Amino acid sequence: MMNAVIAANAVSLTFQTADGPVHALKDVDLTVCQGDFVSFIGPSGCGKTTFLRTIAALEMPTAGELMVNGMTPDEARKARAYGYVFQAPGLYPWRTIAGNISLPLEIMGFSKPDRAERVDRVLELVDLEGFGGRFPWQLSGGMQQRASIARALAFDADILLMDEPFGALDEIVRDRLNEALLELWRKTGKTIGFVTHSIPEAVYLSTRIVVMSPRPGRITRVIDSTLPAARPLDIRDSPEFIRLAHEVREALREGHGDDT
Amino acid sequence: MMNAVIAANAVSLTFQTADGPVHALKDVDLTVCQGDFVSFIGPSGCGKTTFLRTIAALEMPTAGELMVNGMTPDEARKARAYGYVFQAPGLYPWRTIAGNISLPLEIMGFSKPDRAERVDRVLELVDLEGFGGRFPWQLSGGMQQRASIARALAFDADILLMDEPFGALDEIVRDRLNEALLELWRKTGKTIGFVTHSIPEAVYLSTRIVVMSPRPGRITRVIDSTLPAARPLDIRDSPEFIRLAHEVREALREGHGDDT
Amino acid sequence: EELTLQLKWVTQAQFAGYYVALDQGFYEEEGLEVTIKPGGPDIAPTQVLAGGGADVIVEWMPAALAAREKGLPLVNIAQPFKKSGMMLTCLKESGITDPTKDFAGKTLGVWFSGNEYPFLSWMHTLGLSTEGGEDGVTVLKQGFNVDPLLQKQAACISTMTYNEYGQVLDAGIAPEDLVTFKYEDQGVATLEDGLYVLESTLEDDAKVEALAKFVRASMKGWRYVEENPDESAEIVLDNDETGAQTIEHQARMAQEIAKLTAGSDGVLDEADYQRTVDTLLAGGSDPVISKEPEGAWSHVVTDKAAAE
Amino acid sequence: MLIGLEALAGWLAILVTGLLISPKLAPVLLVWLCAWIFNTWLARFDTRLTRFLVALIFGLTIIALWEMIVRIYAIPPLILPAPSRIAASFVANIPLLWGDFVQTIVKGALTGWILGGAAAVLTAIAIDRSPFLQRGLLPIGNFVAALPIVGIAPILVMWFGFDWQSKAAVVVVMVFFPILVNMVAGLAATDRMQRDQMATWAAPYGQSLWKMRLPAAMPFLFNGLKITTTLALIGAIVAEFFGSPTTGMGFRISTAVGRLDLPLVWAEILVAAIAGSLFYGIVALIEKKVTFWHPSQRNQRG
Amino acid sequence: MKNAIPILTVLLALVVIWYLAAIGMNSAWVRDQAARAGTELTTTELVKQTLTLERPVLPAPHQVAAGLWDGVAGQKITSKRSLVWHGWVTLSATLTGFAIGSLAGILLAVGIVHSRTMDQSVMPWAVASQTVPILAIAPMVIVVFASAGITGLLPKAIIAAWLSFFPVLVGMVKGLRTPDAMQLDQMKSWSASGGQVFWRLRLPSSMPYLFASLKVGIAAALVGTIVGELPAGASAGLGARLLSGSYYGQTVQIWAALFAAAALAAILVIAIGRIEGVTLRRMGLVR
Ligand SMILES: Nc1ncnc2c1ncn2[C@@H]1O[C@H](COP(=O)(O)OP(=O)(O)OP(=O)(O)O)[C@@H](O)[C@H]1O
Ligand SMILES: Nc1ncnc2c1ncn2[C@@H]1O[C@H](COP(=O)(O)OP(=O)(O)OP(=O)(O)O)[C@@H](O)[C@H]1O
Ligand SMILES: Cc1ncc(C[n+]2csc(CCO)c2C)c(N)n1
Ligand SMILES: [Mg+2]
Ligand SMILES: [Mg+2]
Repeated sequence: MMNAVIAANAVSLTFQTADGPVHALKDVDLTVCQGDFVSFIGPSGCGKTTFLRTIAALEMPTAGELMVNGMTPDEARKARAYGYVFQAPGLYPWRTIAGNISLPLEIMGFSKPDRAERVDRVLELVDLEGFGGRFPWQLSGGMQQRASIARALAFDADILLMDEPFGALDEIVRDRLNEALLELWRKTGKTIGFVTHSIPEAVYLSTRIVVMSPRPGRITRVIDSTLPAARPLDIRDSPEFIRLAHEVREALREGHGDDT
Repeated sequence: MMNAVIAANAVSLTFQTADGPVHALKDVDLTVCQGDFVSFIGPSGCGKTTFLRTIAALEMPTAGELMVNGMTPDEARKARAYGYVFQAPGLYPWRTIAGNISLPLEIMGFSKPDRAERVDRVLELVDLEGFGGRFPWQLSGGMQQRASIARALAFDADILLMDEPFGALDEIVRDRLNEALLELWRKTGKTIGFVTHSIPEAVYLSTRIVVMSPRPGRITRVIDSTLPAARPLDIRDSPEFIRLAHEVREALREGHGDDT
Repeated sequence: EELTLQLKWVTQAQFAGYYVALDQGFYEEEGLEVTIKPGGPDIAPTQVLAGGGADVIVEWMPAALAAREKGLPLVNIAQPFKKSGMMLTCLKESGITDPTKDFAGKTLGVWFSGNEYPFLSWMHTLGLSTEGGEDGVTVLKQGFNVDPLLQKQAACISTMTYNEYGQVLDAGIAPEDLVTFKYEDQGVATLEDGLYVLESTLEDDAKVEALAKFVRASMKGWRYVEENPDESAEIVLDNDETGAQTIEHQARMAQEIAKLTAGSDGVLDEADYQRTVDTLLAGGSDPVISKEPEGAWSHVVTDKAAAE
Repeated sequence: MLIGLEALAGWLAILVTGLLISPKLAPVLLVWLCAWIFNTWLARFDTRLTRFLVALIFGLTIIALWEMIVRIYAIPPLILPAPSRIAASFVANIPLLWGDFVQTIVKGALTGWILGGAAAVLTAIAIDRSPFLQRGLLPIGNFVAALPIVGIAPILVMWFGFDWQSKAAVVVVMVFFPILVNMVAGLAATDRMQRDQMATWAAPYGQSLWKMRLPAAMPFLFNGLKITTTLALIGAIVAEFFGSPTTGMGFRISTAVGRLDLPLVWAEILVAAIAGSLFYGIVALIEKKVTFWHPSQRNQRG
Repeated sequence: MKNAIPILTVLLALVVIWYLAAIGMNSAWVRDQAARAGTELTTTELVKQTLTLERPVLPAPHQVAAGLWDGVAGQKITSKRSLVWHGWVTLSATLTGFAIGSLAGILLAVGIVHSRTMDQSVMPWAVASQTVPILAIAPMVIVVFASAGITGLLPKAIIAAWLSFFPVLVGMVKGLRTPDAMQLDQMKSWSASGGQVFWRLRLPSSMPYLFASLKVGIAAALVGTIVGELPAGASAGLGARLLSGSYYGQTVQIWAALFAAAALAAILVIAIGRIEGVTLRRMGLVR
């Protein structure tokens, strides 16, 4: 096995709620290697977000062992190993786009010229040159989402965790951002964890697709992609793609119980 | 031509805003016949919602002529010709699910036993038996959306207008509801106007697919479906389906300008 | 030497003697630096004195004796006001002519905050309950002004000869349309504006010395007021920070006040004191004071003032 | 843990400076410190019971400190009576206090509050359909609401007589505009989709008012009602300063000050505080029942 | 500006109602006076007299306007009869009290948001504190402070502060708690320190709430100051002016002082609104 960036060993997480315990994760085993692009897919409430948050040390597993870069997640967080993109853009309305992107940099103590340089670089990366001085609400939803991705990229964390970053976008814009994300991943060799509801998106982007199932939240299948590294958009009409998509759909349907 | 339920003739709608006029619709011509299932697809801001709202008399066209069942849209509205499903569930939080569904029935003056009977029927239709006594916020997003659809179905309007009703649902649930909707449409012969962002969804459901394009909002293509009336879910892996989807995607990409 | 005087009410000619003494430099001549603090509704001078906010206060004797019974050792050191200016003013149309018969069943306006004691004594001597009803009187807590009479919310209201009575006249009601009952004439008069200090103050000879100077200068002020009422009114007006007083009203007040201070050299007359105590002791079920007070007055200050 | 140490250092600093200012404060500070540490420990559990206990202990501590300070520094009761004396006066004067409570709070404040609230709600509904009236009335309403009641009170006493009616009138004036403003905002609080839904069902005005706008306005209305509970009490009490019969809390406070009966004054204040808290609490309870569906109520569990 | 016409219309209606009310309420007195004098009055005479009384039950709008004009423009600003002078006295105490109150409110809110113990202990009692009829015991407060040697502007300011701290506290607690879980998680994923979270997230997001409650707070502070001025009868300030007007039954003077106070409140609230506008625009929170 290559160097494991994320190693989950029988990880469980139970929330204590007023209506009794909720088993958000149960005995999850997963190893993610350097440079992997891992998609998490599964019905609502199967623990995708919870698992991503556990990796980022935003939740503590109640059982099992989880190591990131050979450290505990919390140490990795303090070592600033993560860039995290939340489902909604979550930009601060009182800061310009550039100000938003530079916020984590300020917090991490980057110097002023370094910040400016990085802000410019990531703005270009997400195709937002010239919009640095705007406020978030002056941008469309898609542009905001891109700014949010830029923010997570700015401090060059090795691990990028993205929770349904493109959920709210229309198909065409989504296609573009998918292409751009693949391009970025290829260029930087980051390790990416990506939550999505869309089967084509998962198949198109990933090197591995993790299919999850709810009650209790667990991994039911891990499908390794057989697609080549170079993926033009119309690869999605290829028989190989359709086969993979079909496989994922079947895996999903199996895990899909009598839920809502 | 069969009896036209909706007839739009050079309909235009311009919003006057602080930044100048916005041409949300420009010279839209469309005829929808009794029993048609028409999907509207197009990038964000191309006027899909606006067109649906205009049909439902929630907006007034600034030019052109629009007839519904041979009446003006407003007369049709007063004659309670529409069931309208908004993009978000929009349930009233102070009423139970059953109370929400029966609200339009109360307003339209249905008798109490009739209301109860109808509520039960539509709850079953959308797979929500036993949830009538819950409050909206006690249900998941998907269940709320189904309740909202049930509400629009309860009073048996001839025309059903649905604005991205399944946008917020995960793929599996969406598949189920797509099947159920097709089933309902086949059984009742309603005329349905359906806005979506998803190409597969549009192709799977519709008898006609209307592709729109923004600035100004207009119809760029109308594609008639060549799929048979009976559509099992795996029709989506058939070559005919893929061809249609491809055609729609190409049409979309043509109309997609330099937008964000 | 510094002294703070707390007045019983707002800046007006009722306190002209002190303002004149300040303005004409009478205090300064005695080597005193006097600060005059105006009072107001719901400022209880006794409480200010207890809290150490003043050295001397102007207070009415019933309130002072009541406070003494409550455990605040007040002592009267001088009595510039010889006569009482309190009266009850009624509209003639209310049909009241004889207090012993006509009050029953009527509504009467009374000041509270320690000014109600003479009224309560009077009603007790008349044998009238103050709880309302057929053969009692309904008491209304009179606010700041004479409106209850003008609006006919009360048959009679409390007035001072020098102040509120004038306001009633100013409002356009002729004296012929009014009936007045002076407490003085009803035999229930109690001593009004006197100067009071804490007992402990009198144990300090230096303080007594200063107070003597203060009383002497103040009485000089009062003499001046009696002789020059109009000029005194001007002085009062200059000291009024609200700017609400009018010269006409203050001039009349100064004249009326002069009638009350006339004949007083500042020395408390024991007979007057005894009459006040007797009236208060007769206060019925809820007596103002329950027993004969002791040591409630002292002549040391006035004696010393006269000695030099 | 680090934060705990920091806080401890802070408290020690307060302790030391306190002792430097006046060594007599030692027991006071000690009691305070003990209570605080106990409360900090208790607050961790965060259940309904401990929340209540924490608040209770805090209140009791304040009262204990008050008693201690009054005794240590021998503060004269004419300035600040000790809680024990206030309690004694409270117990001794219960019939009197009850009479005052009925006069001022039940007759004055409550009547006025109900009348003012009802008038405000009806006005809000009346002007809801007229943006013209709203635009004209609300700014003026804000101006009128800024009129200090102390100025209005003597006028209303002059108009409505010295009994409780004038107190109720003062309360009506005080509570009217805050409730009106909230209610107007509440009636506008439905979102566009909810209104559009009503339109697609061709609902007449009455139906959409009754079934949509009024329920949606409830959280706002209750916001206004809650704010105005304390306003109503203050208004009724203060108005008594400008003329009243010989009962009532404002009357009693001012006469008791004149008679130097400070424990009675504080007993009245205690009644006002208890009545005010109860009043607020009851309205909040009704709010909880009526607007159970609102997120602000739903999130308050546990 | 589109509000101007509706406001003027409503204003006009109010003035008309006011005139009618003035005629109605003052007529009893005029009739009484006529009866006492034994004269008959025609309707026009009656109306004319009701609107020109020296001590009306309800002064007519033009009388109040004249009183206001005389108080504001008819006197030297330093004169004790000038409403500007009295307004200034009230204003200075209001601002002092407001500063104390809002500072206390903000600091308490910061403590409450950061310490669970403070949240559970202080918050319920903050509500109870507002039910103490401070207005009713204002005279005592003044006396108690005087006994501690504090006189003049400060006791009034403290009453003002007592009334203004509560809205600021409530608004600020709400504001500091607006950042949602996601925004806090974001900060955590960047491993930001407590101070950084406060200065860069909580404080900026609380600004709209802060300003809304500052507006309520300053109006409350003004009421507090005016009440604090009442018992100190003969001193300066709009409250004293109100009181003395009331004491001498000068209704016109009361109403003039009343309107001056309301205008002062309006000006203060508008001033805060301006500061709010500038600040929020700088922060990009206004579109
Ligand atoms: N803080 C929490 N307290 C209690 N239960 C929680 C909490 N967070 C999540 N859960 C529960 O844990 C389960 C997993 O939630 P999670 O958000 O990880 O699902 P998900 O797969 O991301 O779903 P979705 O696709 O809807 O985002 C759900 O049942 C959820 O209700
Ligand atoms: N009330 C309005 N006032 C001004 N402009 C409006 C209004 N409603 C819609 N628009 C504008 O009209 C255009 C069409 O809007 P519409 O909501 O119909 O788009 P849509 O196709 O439904 O987009 P989406 O997929 O994002 O829902 C957009 O540019 C929008 O900004
Ligand atoms: C609320 C109120 N309390 C007491 C008085 C009585 N008072 C105090 S000093 C004084 C002398 C006359 O000016 C009078 C009558 C009042 N007027 N208003
Ligand atoms: Mg999720
Ligand atoms: Mg839309």
